[in-house]
Amino acid sequence: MIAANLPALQVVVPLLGAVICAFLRRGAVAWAITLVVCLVMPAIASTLLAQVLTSGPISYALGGWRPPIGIEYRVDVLSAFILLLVSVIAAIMLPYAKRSIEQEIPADKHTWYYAIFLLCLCGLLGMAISGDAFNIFVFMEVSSLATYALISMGKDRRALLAAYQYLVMGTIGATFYVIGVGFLYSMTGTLNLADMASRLAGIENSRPVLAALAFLTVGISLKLALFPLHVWLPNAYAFAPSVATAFLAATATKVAVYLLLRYFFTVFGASVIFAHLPTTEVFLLLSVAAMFGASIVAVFQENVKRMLAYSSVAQIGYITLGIAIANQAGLTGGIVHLFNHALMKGALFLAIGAVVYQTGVVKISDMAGLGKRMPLMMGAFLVGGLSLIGVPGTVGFISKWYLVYGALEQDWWWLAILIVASSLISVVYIGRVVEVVWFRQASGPVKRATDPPASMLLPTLLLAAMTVYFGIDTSATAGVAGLAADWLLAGIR
Amino acid sequence: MKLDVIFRIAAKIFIPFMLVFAMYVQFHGDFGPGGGFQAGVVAAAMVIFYAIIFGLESAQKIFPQRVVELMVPAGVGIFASVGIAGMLMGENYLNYSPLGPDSAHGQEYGIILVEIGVLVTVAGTMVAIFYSFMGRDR
Amino acid sequence: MAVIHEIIAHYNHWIIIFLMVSGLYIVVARGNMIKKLVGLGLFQTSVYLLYLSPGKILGGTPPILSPDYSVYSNPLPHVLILTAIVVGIATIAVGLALVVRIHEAFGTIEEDEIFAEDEDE
Amino acid sequence: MVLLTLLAAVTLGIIRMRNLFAVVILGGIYSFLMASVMIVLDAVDVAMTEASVGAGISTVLMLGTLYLTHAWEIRPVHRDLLPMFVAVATGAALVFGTFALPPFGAADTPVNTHVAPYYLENSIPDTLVPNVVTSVLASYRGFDTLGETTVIFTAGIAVLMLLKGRRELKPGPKRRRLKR
Amino acid sequence: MSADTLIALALLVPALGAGLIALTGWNANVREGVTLVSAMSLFAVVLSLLCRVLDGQMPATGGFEVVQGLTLAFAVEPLGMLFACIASGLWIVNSVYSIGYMRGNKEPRQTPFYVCFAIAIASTIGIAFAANLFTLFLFYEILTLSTYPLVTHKADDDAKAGGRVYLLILLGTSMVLLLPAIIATAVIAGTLDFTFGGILAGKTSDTVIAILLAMYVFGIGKAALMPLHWWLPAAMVAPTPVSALLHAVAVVKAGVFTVLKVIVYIFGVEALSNAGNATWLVWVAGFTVIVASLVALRQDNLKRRLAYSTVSQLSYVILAAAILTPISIVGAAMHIAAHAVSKITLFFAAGSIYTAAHLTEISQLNGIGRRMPWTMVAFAIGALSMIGVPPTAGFLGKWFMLTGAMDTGQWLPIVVIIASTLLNAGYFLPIVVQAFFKAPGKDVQEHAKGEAPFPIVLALTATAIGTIGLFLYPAIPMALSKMLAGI
Repeated sequence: MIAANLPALQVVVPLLGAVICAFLRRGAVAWAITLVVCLVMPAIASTLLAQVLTSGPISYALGGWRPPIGIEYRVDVLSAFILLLVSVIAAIMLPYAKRSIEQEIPADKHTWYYAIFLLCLCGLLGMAISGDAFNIFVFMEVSSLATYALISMGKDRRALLAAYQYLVMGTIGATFYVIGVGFLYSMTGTLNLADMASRLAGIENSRPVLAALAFLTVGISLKLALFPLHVWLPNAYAFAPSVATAFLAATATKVAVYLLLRYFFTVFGASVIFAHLPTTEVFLLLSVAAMFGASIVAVFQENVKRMLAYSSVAQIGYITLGIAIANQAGLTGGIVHLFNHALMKGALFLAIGAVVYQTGVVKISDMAGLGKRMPLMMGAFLVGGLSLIGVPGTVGFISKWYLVYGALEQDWWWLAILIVASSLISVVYIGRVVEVVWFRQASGPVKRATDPPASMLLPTLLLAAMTVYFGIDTSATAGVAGLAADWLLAGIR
Repeated sequence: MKLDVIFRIAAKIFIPFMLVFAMYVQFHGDFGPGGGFQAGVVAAAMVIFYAIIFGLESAQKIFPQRVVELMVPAGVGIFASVGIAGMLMGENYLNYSPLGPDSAHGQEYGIILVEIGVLVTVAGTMVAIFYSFMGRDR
Repeated sequence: MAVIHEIIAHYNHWIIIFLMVSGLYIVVARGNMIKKLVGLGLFQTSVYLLYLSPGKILGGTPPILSPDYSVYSNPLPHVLILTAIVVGIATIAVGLALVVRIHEAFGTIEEDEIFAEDEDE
Repeated sequence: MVLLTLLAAVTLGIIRMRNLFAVVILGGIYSFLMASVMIVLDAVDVAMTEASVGAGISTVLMLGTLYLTHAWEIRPVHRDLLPMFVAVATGAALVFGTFALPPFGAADTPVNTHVAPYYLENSIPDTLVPNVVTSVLASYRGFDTLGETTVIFTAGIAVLMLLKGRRELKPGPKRRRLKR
Repeated sequence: MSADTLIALALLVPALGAGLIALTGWNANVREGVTLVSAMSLFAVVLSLLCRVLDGQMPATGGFEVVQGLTLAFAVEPLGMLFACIASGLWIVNSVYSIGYMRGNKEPRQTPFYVCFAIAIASTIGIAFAANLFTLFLFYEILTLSTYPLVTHKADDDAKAGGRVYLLILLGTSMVLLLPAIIATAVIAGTLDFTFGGILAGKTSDTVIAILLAMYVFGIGKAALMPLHWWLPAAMVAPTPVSALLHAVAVVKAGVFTVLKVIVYIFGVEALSNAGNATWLVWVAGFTVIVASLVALRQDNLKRRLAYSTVSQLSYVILAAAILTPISIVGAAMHIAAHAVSKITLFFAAGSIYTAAHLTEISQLNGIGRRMPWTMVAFAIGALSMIGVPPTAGFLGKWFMLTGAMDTGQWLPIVVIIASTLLNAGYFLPIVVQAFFKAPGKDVQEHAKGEAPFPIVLALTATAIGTIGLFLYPAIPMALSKMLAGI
């Protein structure tokens, strides 16, 4: 009975967890509950992935109403992959969360904070698993509202501002999404994505559908911070509490990318997207702009969290580039980079979070001498950085390999060169930190700093280790990503 | 905030009616317009009305902050667990059919329960939000 | 002539679009945070019409079944919009709470002033 | 149609006004008009909600916020091209899309022929609930409603977290006031 | 022992050594003991592999597939064997030397130094035994990164500046040119395995081949082909043992080694010479040889002069490879070995002078030969080998290059080699002359009290002897080079 209802449980368990947390008063208990939930999630997700890999996509009719009458949960290779990604990241973050939240959030709000965290998780999972356009919107809003709250609790008062700006832009994005869905609904009369896809056949190029495509793309791109719609992201990541930053950076934008893939390839169909429309050109342009523009801005940041935030924008550029290349290798590169980037950015932000926890320092110039004081954390940071650069033996290299391979298969030499060239910029900004951290004498709060307690140490090191491991043994990541790519590209005729 | 007698009298007369109206909206929702959400809003409006006239403190005497705060998750809890109940009885999540003698009645009861859940959360949240705004010193 | 006819024919569309666009305009153009939120509200609310109008059937009645009617308007959009309204108010509430906190933290709710201030920092 | 025109007028007012109290009140009026439009469109439940929420709750909250902050908007000092561009672009896209939609009020559009009829026919047999909106809301698409309730829940927690307890942030340093 | 285990050992010994060194950092003697032991055991392993290769076997490991068509595999072929012998052999000497040098100059942070050094050696072995381009690239990058801390060892501003140039040029070229070239190769040829005769042969048009060749030779920045050579002088801020590592043992050798391997195993000598689109490479290499020598002529700082001489010597190898005849390939391989021993001798001498007398400029060295006879004799031998005078190793390489050029009647390489030989003489002999036959200048009288610490003298004597020994008994490297060239 449990097995049959796994798709529902994937979303409902965190929801119930949030409810329980909200009833509680003691932060520690709430943390324990959250931890349990977050440990159950990967189990469910991996089981689902296994089922999908063995016996094809799963369709789950909520309320027992067959789609399109009722709401359908649909688990395919790609969504299972995303589910696993999100839940694994959450599970890794949580042991870390306890101390850093104890330090950053006033004690009387811990239970609520964990509740919000679970709600955010619930929303993200809901977006990833749902097969119903409007249901996706609802859960998008759940996760967004939770995100605003998570961000707004940052110590720095500018966190409030960042949250507000994100709220405004996020809501515009969501509303655009609703408009797009509205057009599709009034043309097809259904909200179920699969049904929609079949009923769109023949009217792909009618004006409302094209308008819908435009609105959906813009709306989702706002959520995934596609250059130049990324302006909300740097402040949000820079001023949010460490855990929130790490978790969001690793998951939130990824789910949005998933939505984009979902609509592009399974609803509208790759033929519409890439044959008649300048989608490829637009996305190539924006992605390259992101890769270079954001990276260059990152070089000039003083606040290290901000720097990493801008580098996130650049990395998202790589992912969308994979969509634009739109052949097997390129798409695999984009999808696998979802996972890889989550790993490395998670490690980087957790390492910085530990620095903040131990020293309260976020300026690069103040981080002098940390290399000696916190060798393990800075080691993790270094690994993450190397992976950003794309050094072979790290996950970053794998993504880049596929992307360049895909670009060359399309005979886009210039693009191949651009991809690798852009990674040089990351050498500059990572190198900046490295020089300060290892080649300067410690001063100020750094003098007394040490590596953080195990509960924060281990998750960070685990992520760093995964960054290396999946850079060598990619059978799991790239394998699944490849399958997902095949499955998406099956739409191209 | 001090207001003159008429208001208070008016309120004393009105508020019970609002309560009744809320209940009507809640349970007549199956047959006429209305439902848990609207009812919740009306109920919340009642509390807000009361608080505006008799002041935040006296309002919180009747509807204590903590209770309101607990209502917020409680509703969702009810809703979600109704779904779980259906699941435990061997159906898909949120399938109410097994809740009643026959599928249709099951659905009906399920809907009523669910609407109550919505009512609780909505009312609780609205009041809680209002409290927090009012409680904020300028 | 045809143009005018066109405009008349689509009168409600024109209005709806005008409402949406002006809402959006307020959000983007105005620096006052409350005003922005009001604009956001307009924007969302006007989108509801986009859903509701296709569901209307001339000569239909509200979708509350009873023996004396046969033609009902489409209930599905109503449901969706109910949900949308709720989501909207939730967002507005959070936004307002943020505005209150921002006012406490910065002493103003004008983005221009805050940005000016951050430049000083 | 008249209502719609009124709506447009109100919107213009909102754009022009700089006294935020007036703006908020106009917002309330806007919601009431919107509600009546919805009644015209047979969406009675929606109308009811819009009236109670848009005109009721949100107005109250807005006023509360104004009470906690201040009520005058300074003249916007910058950015006029970008907003115009955004607005115009969006408008164009909307015009492009909307005008090719199926005609207003027709019964044979995909919207009215594909899924909806099922609800209208089976609401009673399936759930004994004559108000189809309720049955769809709570049963057929019950999960949406669960999600919606979750959204409320989230918002509630968020606001509580933001506003409960003493303010821990002091107002910022002396800042230079921009001219009103 | 099976081949797999031997190869695995060759990689693991230095890696484990690094770990042990890090653990034993608390005690200098233990730490350096560990260094020496691991160096020697590595050499032993390499030798036992050498025997097999000389028997004509080709030890190899099974591959581990990272990504479709991207495997991590090792195979020992002659050139790699030669390179491994050089690296592991010189590691011993260099460790001895480092002990004397680091202690003599009381350098700080010695433990990280030895650790990074061991890692660098490990990655060098990885490069030498790589069975395909991906594996090679992987260790190539690791080598760059692990030597970066060594270059910036002093951690002052010059060191940081030098380190930046070092990292940016090496990483930059490898990322922007080498990596795309590799991926393009994979796309075109469908494989990356080193196979004799080349994998690109006949797979694509000559223009693409030419483009790829350019991307490779310039992408392999470690080969220091002009105009991508200036990381080498920039890296001169490093302590002398590191310079030795860069110039003789690992880094630049890895560069030319890779170029050689790419030309032989990816493009294929035959294919290239038939296609005839490597002639421009002759020009570039020749240009580098001459110009670098001219620049060297004008350097007064000893180490900088040595650095530029390295730049020109490296281009000999590329030049030889670009001649594209089996015999010249032999010359290239031989020159790698010869240059290794002689250049390390020269650097040891320079470091010895710095340690003993703290002199860095050539103009200060008048008459130093009397104070430091061992050092300067060794220096003289190294210098002669650089010029290519028998009985030193340098002669062999140049000889085969010349014969190769003669056979194919390419006049340009001949001119280049002869001219540069004169230039070499022009910038090395004066040093020797002034060191021995001029009256000691005041710098020498003030600073040069006597010979450097014993380990240093020991090391540079050993390499000097090696320089001559290689000329007298060239059997083994010859054998390997001939296998490589397929004659």
